[in-house]
Amino acid sequence: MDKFEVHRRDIEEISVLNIQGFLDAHTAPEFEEALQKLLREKRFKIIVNLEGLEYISSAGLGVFMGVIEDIRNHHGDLKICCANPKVFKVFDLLGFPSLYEFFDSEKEAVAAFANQQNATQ
Amino acid sequence: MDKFEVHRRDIEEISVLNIQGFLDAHTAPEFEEALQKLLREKRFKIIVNLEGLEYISSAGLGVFMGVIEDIRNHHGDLKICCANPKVFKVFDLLGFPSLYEFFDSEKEAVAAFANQQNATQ
Amino acid sequence: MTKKKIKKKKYQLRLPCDSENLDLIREFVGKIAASMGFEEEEVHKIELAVDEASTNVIKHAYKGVNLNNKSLLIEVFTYPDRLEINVTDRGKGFDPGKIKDPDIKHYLKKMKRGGLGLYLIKSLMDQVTYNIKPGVKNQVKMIKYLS
Amino acid sequence: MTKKKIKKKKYQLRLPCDSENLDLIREFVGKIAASMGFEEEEVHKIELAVDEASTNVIKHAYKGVNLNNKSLLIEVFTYPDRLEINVTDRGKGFDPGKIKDPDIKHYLKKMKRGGLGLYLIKSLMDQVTYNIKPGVKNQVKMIKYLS
Ligand SMILES: Nc1ncnc2c1ncn2[C@@H]1O[C@H](COP(=O)(O)OP(=O)(O)O)[C@@H](O)[C@H]1O
Ligand SMILES: Nc1ncnc2c1ncn2[C@@H]1O[C@H](COP(=O)(O)OP(=O)(O)O)[C@@H](O)[C@H]1O
Repeated sequence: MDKFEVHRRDIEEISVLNIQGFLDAHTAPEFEEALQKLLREKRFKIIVNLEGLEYISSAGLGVFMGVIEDIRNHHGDLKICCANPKVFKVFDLLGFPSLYEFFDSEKEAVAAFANQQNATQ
Repeated sequence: MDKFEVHRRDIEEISVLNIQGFLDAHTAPEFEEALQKLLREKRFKIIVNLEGLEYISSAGLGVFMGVIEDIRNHHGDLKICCANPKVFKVFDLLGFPSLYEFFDSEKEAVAAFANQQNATQ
Repeated sequence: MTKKKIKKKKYQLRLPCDSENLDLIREFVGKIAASMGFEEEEVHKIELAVDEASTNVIKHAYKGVNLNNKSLLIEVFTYPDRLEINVTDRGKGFDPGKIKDPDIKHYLKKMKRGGLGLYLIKSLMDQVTYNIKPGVKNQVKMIKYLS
Repeated sequence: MTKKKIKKKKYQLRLPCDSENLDLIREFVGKIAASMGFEEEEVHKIELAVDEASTNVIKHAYKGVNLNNKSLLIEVFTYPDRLEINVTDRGKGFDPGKIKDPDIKHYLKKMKRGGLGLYLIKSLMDQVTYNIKPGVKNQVKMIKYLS
């Protein structure tokens, strides 16, 4: 019954997943599948844009946890942007900001990937 | 828990009640009270503007029925305008259009009062 | 050949008998109906029918009845082809056969309100049956088919 | 002096054990909480806590359990000063004392997901108690006070 949507956009090496609506145990598999597809395509620079996300439960957080190791093992990263305060609060309660980079805007998240690139070159 | 609002505007002799939200057995007393206040003030030319009305149940229809005789006995009328199709359907199912005048716009309802005025002068 | 199990789901909502809960009842039934694939217009009819049946329980069922737990029970059963809704009270009951369809012109003359609820329910739903056992279990059963 | 009756109201929702119903559960609890006067932020916490408890029932309670009626019961009691919510299943139960709070860094290393639900419930609500009788009645009771 939940309304949930994932939209993907590629910006050169980076893939942005816009997730919208309600991310709970019912809709988490759809988000998981979108991430797994990126991994299968060997795209390891991922931004998850939460601008349209109204709700997240631990089932949604579990999806982030499930892929991050694989992504970092491939020298990629998953960065998160545009969380509204309600949604950010849930990430925060569980200590996510110590493991993931959060940004207020997508632009900043893209820039962070560029800076990392420069630093390693 | 329902959201329901009544706003009154007077246009010379005519009083317009804008009703908004959900009109059911819980909120009907608020609408009833707004109408009774007009009757106490001897204002018998009434337009009920349903533009913002999202829902009506028979408890709401009962309010219209409860005041119409009194209004007409005082040579007034209650006219209804701007019902959305869903709301109009409920009035229609119960045969209201044979007893009340319905208009698509408030302007037309105001004009109908003016025409009646002219006809009786 | 395996016997195919009929996909029936049951939802149940029990609430205090208070008009402030009509909103909750409509949302509950409306969401289930929408998730079954009913169109918006049909969902509205179903919500309205259940509102009317619930309003009757709130207004009439326990009038003058001395009971501690005046509650209202809504049961929803979903099937592949239809939705069944029971609205149940344990109040004084009534004789649905004695309730006549409203005559709107007549109503106007008498300045009487109401009598519209049961008529609306009949108009909005595909099938309506009553099962009345005063003080024990009074039930309105409504069915709507997916078209 | 007359003895003042405590204003307690009871709401009950019984549903099939399916994640598609989480939405319905959140709305149900959220509407009741909002009508009691909880602020939007508190309503969100209550909805999330009930979602987590319900998700656990859906994911774990009936795993490997052979039962015809795998249902999920949500009971809400409102008092002038607080909201009490019970989430109940009749599944296999668990030992809440054995479930440790999650260590997020540890989780990352093990690529393990989950274990977050019970911790979130504890963080979001004012009081949480478990009452476990495997196969009979497993209940998480959560309380939130109006501030
Ligand atoms: N659940 C119920 N318990 C007792 N009486 C009922 C119930 N439902 C309906 N009735 C009776 O049926 C009558 C007609 O109901 P209805 O058509 O909804 O109109 P109204 O409620 O406006 O009178 C009511 O006036 C009441 O006497
Ligand atoms: N209603 C329940 N029935 C059976 N087991 C449960 C129930 N609720 C929680 N559990 C157990 O508690 C564990 C921790 O739950 P939780 O913190 O929500 O994390 P997760 O569900 O992600 O494992 C679950 O893995 C499960 O073994």
